[in-house]
Amino acid sequence: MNTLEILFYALSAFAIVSAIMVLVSKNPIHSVLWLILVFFAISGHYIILNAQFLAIVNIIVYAGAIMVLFLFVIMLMNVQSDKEPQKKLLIKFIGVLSGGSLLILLIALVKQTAQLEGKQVLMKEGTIGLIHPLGKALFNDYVLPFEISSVLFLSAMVGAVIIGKK
Amino acid sequence: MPIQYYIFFCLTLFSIGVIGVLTRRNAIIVFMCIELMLNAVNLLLVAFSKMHNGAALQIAPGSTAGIDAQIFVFFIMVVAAAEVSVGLAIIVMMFRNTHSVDINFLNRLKN
Amino acid sequence: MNAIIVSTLLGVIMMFVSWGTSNTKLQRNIGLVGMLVLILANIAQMNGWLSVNFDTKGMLAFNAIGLYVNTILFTITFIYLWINGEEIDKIGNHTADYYAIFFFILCGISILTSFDNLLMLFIGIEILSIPLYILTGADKKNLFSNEASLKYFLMGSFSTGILLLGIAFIYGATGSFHLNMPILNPATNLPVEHFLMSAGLLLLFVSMNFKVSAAPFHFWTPDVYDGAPTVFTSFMATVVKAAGFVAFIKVFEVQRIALGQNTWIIILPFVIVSTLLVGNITAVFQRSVKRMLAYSSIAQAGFMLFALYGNSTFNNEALILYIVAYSLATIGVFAVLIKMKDYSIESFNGLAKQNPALAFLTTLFLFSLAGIPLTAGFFAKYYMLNAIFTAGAGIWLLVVAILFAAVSVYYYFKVVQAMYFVEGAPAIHPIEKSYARKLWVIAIILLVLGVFPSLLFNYLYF
Amino acid sequence: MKVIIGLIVLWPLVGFLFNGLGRNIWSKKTIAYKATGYVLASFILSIIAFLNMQSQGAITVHYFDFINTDTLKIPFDFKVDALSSLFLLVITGVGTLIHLYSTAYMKDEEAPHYARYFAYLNLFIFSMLLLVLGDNYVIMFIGWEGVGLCSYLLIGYWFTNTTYNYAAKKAFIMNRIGDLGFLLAIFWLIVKLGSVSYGTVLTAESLAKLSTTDITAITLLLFVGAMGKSAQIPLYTWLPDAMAGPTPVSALIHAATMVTAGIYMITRSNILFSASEFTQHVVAIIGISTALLAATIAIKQNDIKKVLAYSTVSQLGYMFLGLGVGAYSGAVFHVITHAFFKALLFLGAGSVIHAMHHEQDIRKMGGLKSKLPVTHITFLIGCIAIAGVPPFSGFFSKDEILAAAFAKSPIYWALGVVGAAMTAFYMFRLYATTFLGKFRGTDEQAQHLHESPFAMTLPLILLALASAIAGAIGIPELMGGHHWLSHQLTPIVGVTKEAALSHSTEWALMGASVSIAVIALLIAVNRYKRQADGEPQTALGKFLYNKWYVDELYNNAIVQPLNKFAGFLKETIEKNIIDGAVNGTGKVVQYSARKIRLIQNGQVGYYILFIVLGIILLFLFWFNDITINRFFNNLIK
Amino acid sequence: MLLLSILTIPFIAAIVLLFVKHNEKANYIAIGSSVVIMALAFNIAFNGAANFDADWILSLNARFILTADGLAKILILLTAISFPVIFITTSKNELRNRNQFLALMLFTQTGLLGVFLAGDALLFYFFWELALIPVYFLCSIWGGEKRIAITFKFFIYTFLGSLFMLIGIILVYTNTTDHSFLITSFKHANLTHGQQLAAFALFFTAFAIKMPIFPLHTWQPDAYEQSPTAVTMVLSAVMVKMGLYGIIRWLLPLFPAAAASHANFVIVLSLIGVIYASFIAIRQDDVKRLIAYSSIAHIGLMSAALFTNTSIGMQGVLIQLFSHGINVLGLWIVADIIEQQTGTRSMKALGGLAKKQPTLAILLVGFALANIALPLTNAFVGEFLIFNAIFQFNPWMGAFAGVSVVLAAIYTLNMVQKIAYGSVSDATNLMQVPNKSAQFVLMVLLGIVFVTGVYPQVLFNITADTLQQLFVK
Repeated sequence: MNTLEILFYALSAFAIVSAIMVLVSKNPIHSVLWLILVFFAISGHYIILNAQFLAIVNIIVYAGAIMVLFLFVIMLMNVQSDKEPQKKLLIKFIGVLSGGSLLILLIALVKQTAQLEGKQVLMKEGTIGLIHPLGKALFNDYVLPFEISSVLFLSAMVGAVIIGKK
Repeated sequence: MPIQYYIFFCLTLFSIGVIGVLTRRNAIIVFMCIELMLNAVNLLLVAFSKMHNGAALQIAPGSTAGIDAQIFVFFIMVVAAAEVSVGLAIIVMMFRNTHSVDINFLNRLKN
Repeated sequence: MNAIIVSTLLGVIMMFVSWGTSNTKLQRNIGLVGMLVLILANIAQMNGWLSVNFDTKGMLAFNAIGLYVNTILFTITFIYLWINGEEIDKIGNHTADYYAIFFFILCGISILTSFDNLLMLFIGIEILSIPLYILTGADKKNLFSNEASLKYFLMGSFSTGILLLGIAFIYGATGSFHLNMPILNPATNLPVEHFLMSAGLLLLFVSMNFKVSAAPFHFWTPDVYDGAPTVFTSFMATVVKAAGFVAFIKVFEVQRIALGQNTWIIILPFVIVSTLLVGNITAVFQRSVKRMLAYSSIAQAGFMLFALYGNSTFNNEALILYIVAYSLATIGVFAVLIKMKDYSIESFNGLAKQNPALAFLTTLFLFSLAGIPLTAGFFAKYYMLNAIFTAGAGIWLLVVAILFAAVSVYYYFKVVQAMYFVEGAPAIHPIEKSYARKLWVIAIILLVLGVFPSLLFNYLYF
Repeated sequence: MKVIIGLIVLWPLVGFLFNGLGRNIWSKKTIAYKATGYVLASFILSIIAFLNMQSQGAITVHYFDFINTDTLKIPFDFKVDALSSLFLLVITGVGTLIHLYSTAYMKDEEAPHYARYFAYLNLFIFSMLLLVLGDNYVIMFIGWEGVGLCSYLLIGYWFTNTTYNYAAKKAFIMNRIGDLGFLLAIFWLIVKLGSVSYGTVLTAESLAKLSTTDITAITLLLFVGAMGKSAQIPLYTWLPDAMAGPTPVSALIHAATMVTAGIYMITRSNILFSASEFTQHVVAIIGISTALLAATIAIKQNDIKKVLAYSTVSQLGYMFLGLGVGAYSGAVFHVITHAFFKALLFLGAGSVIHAMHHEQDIRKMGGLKSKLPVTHITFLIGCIAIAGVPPFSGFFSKDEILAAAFAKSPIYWALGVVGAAMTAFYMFRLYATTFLGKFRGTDEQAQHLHESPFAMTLPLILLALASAIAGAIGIPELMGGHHWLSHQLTPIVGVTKEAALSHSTEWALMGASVSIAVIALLIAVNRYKRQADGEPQTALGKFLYNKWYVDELYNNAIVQPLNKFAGFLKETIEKNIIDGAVNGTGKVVQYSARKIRLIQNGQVGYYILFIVLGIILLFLFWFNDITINRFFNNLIK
Repeated sequence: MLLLSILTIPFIAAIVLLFVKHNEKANYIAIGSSVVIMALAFNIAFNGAANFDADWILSLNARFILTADGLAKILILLTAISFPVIFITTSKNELRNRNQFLALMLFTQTGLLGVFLAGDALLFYFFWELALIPVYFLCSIWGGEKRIAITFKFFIYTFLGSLFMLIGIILVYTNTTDHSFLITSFKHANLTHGQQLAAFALFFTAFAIKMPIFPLHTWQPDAYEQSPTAVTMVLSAVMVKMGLYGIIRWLLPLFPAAAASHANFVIVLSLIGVIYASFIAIRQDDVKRLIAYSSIAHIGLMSAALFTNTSIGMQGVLIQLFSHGINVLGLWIVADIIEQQTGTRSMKALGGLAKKQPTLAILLVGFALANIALPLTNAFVGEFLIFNAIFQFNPWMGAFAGVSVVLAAIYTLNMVQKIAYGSVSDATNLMQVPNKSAQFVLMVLLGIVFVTGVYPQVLFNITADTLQQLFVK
């Protein structure tokens, strides 16, 4: 077992535990914090996959901007952990059960996929995750979606104006 | 690292997200779980990207095959950001009117 | 391409208009003129003019049907805005902003009718969806609107997650986001069996079903349509849904063979039948016409899903006709509904006596929805059934379809009965003459198409 | 000739239209003259046709095609031959007399109803003429149903009386049951032979084309038709009830003409009937049973018309016996003589009723001999004739039938003689109770007793004359006659086989039957000349008095169950099961609508749960692709 | 052009009527236009008319083609006679918005005429529905107490039936060699045996509901009872003929094999219906329901005869289509006059009509006799041939069907007895002299009854060519 593998398992375990903690934390703020940890773990994965650009963006956008926004909102609302009503146990059980079966289904499926047998993920190597090739691709092949995504932001902006204005 | 491991891991994260959506009542937490799902997909895409890239590199050194997935991830993040802004605006609006973010509370519209 | 560019520009212009003037009438008229420009721009591209020669790098591909659908949807939107302009003003005071949002949505629609890459599909859907969350919640003081908006948002995001997982799987299998032909086995000329690909497609199928509100992924529809401001429901249920179908078809036109034809003819009928069942049966017992229409739109979606069954010009023709018939009729019914003070069926009691013209129009629209001959709705259904039968569907499927069509007659006619056969004094907002006149336009289109449906296809072939 | 034969039929139709349409316009006198006149005209033309037939032989005239399609041709043709011309004479002759009689009998009616009465009567003559003149079974059927209709209309002539309406309806429906048999026989003929014309059907070639089963079935079905019309067991109960109509109607329709249509039909089809031994036996057995059954009932009846009605049924039974044993000309002979004396008796009864102010119960009569001399004498002649006392007409005709019956089987003969004795008994019981002894009615009736006017007595006298001497047309060779009738009918029924019996046997039979009849006659006169029957005491008496309880039997065994069945269909099957299924579908939809909408419970969590479950379901479908596929493929194919 | 004009005249008249508020004028327009149509119909029936053919829906290759053969002619004649008769006899009935009523009636007429003339399956379906929808409104607006629910049931029932037919049309259309809806192409469609059976079942369901055949008949008595009488007349005199027409025009020629193999089934079903309906009719107290069940019985006979596949049965049905229409029209008119004047349809409450209104009673009896197919009335000829055909097909079935002859006599005479005879009841006492025009019309109808009964060749001549087409190959 080399370092990469150890790192992979460690990050994965960490991510999964944190993700579960997101679910089980009573306090929303704790949830947010756990989620940020998940994001960090995922960024770690990006790094070992040598997708450094995404690792950075993930931290900045998700862990930084988005989660802060969440935190901000939660604080704004001043939602207390004890105030949050819990779902019934049965419902929770059913939720876990169906989520679990979805997982099992998908895993079973992947396991049966012959084409994936022996396929390796290139770790630590390869340059496509670096900012240079990404930038080139983005502004050559993907300039159209890039431009069009601005429409998305425009509409989100208008939306925020409409919804947010008193 | 075999691709299956990444897939399993991502699916696990995804499913945890799904379970979160199914079991929590706080709209914000639910939303966070959805973000978790998106992130799982992101990682999966990157893993696939590296898989295809690795395969391509063995044939043609310097290939950028697989880069589109990373760009896709980038776009997902972009979209997620936009979505979050709108989503949180809606949640806040809701909170302003009802002083609650409990989704079970949202059942005036039914049947 | 013209449509995407022009609609974006118009959206931006409308944003500025909202700062420049607070005269809603002016804003409205600018919006309408903008719509006309948009339609003209699209028609121009259909005829090969003014097209920006832009290399989309395989992101978009324009074809005659896509552009034609654009034209149709834009025209329907124009009619919608033309009729409902004043009603839109009444929701908050963001007229110009709404128009901007409409234009952005139309941009999304233009993408969905021409995408050639799953990335564009994703972006298109999001451009379509995010504004809709906003429109749903536009009536900020109204708890129903809030609730609908939040529900829509949460479920929409969830389905985005599913969509993305599907796309990721497909990418994992093929290494590309293009809407390529699936990999064929040269020996058998059948697609190579690839579970990841199939799973991805299935997930994509689920999320597209969600967008077009097919059962069992339809749950958002009644609540959202019911809670959203009525004018916007009218738009969501028609133009937006139609665009969803076009995208749906585009994805699965070719790709479905990767799922295996056998799987396709199991899961699609399953979805269709359950959609018809849920939509029609549940609509029967609704007291509120608005909610009934929401369920009926699910039912209609079930019928439109038939367009996916086969893979020929029949299907496209059928879908186009269905979109036009269904959208116009729905817009018409909603336009009447908006004028009612109360949405319950009882509030329609005696409308025929009080306002015969309006009652007649409503009847006509409902007839079209129910698929009664002499209205476009009939031929829409006819073409659809013809298409799936040509595509090899079993007769049982057609029989199921018509059984539910008969059920749909039941609930649509409840409104007709209330209007004509029950005494009562309907509470109704004052209606100007011009408003009714606008509705007559819809009625005439429906009637003309009800007798000469092929007028709609002449462009495609002649 | 074509025109004359056409006019025979048309005159009564003209009379019907004239009186029917002009019922509010014309005076009673006009109505009476016209109605009688048209029938008289027919009578005269009939004589011409008859004479023509005598000189030129039988003729068939074609008018138009009633039905002419590529597979079936039914021409509207009339045929005047020996058989139909005889019937023509009887129908129009007796018809004229009864019209005449009616002009007086019905004089109390208001003009419109008077007109209606004569219109019906004319229509009846019209239909009857169609029946006998038609050259094929369909035309016969037209007349057949037509007379049924007229009978219905005339029985229910006093339509405000509900009982009469029921009687009328009963008559029509019973007739219809018979008609159904007739109709089926016609279909059978069409299927097998492609034609219904006598010229085609009643030939040896056609007979050769038919199997024995065919012939038996056809003849039996025809006989069912005859049963209805000629009131044979089991379809006879309508005839006594039909006495609800005005008495002349009973005389014309329910005694002299319509009820003999069955005999006409079977005689017409004699080739077919002769070809089926089985049917012949059936006809004979039914005939003799009816004759005896009706005779026993007649013995205990107290309504003057009812007695005559059962007597008619009984006599018809005789005729069928004759038909069954192959004595076609004898049957026709009896038809003719019966037409005279039964019409006479009915008209006589009518005269009595007229005098008694519509009292029909013979127990309240008696001693009318002196008050109604003409009626009395003529009635007596009628009674003697029907009792079969020589040399009155009834003797000859009845004797011919009995002789033929003996030739077939002595049992038939013996039963026939018993019947004849009963006939003599009840007829003279009737006669004695009515005309002899003391008057038992009210004083008021006694004061008003009077002889009927000339318009009524004239027909009586003429018919009495006919009853007395009509036997002349069929005096057997045994007695030195040459049996004119039998010769007349030879082209139709073939040579009557009389050779089977020796002369001495015949004389012996004749002597036996006459003496038994006379004894019965004397007993009856003796017993009833002083008093009428009281209430029946013995079980047998009650049984007979109540007509063997046949009406009750029919009511309980057939009518009520069918009625209940209809009610069951209406209330249970229709309402609950068939309509219930339709409405049930609607209810199921509504019920499921109420339930299914509850799934939409308004909670996002559930909605998403359903999405997840939906995904799982779709994946499972996909996994089971192969298995499910097989199922669906089977479903589609 | 004659054919096109017979379709357009009622349509235009209907549209004009929508704008004529004045009752009298509306009556005049309706009667006038329907008389013109009648004149045209007579012309078509006796002189024939050229086909009309034009493009309609290019992308489907559907044509607007109108043809009039014997079958069409006789039904057009019936339709064209019925409407003026109905308009005249009901012209005095009280109706609100009379002009709308008349307009809808004329729309119905357009639909009916179209159904009988259409030579293209899609066009046929189109008119089929066009005839139904106005009736829905007519019944629901102007009908009796329970009109809404009953009419709705009727509408959905028949609508569902016609949807089945639509599937059938699609099925056959897809398998035509030239992708056309023309009846000739339909006849030459390449259907497998299974497809033929399916198409047969689909078409048959539609027609069976429309006729209606047992056990799909339950909409009918209710609908007849609740509809305004003018509409009931249309329904029972003309509209039920659509189903029979469909069988003759479409079902039998298109799917001969399936029809032959299912003949037993259909005939048995029809005959059960005949006897069943007759029995129920015996127990009816409501005049309208009685006539309705009687109509079910008569239609059942016709449908049974059609499936015997005999020329004689077909001929019988062809003229019975017309005769039954006339007879039932007469019965309804009398029933309507009685209901309008006495306010009741219950036979228990009636009685003594013959004393109070002898003329009307005579007319009633006349039509009643036609209803029981007495010889020399028009129905006799038709039913004679029909029974003959059934008998030919199977003697036992013929005998079973024959029972209806007796049952018909029972219920019809029951009706006559209860309405016309007996002493004058309180309800009947309200009767006044019916209006002259109605009486005149009834007499004309009765005249038709007897003229065509004595000399049916008039009708045979009209239908001769259809028979030729169907049976001379």
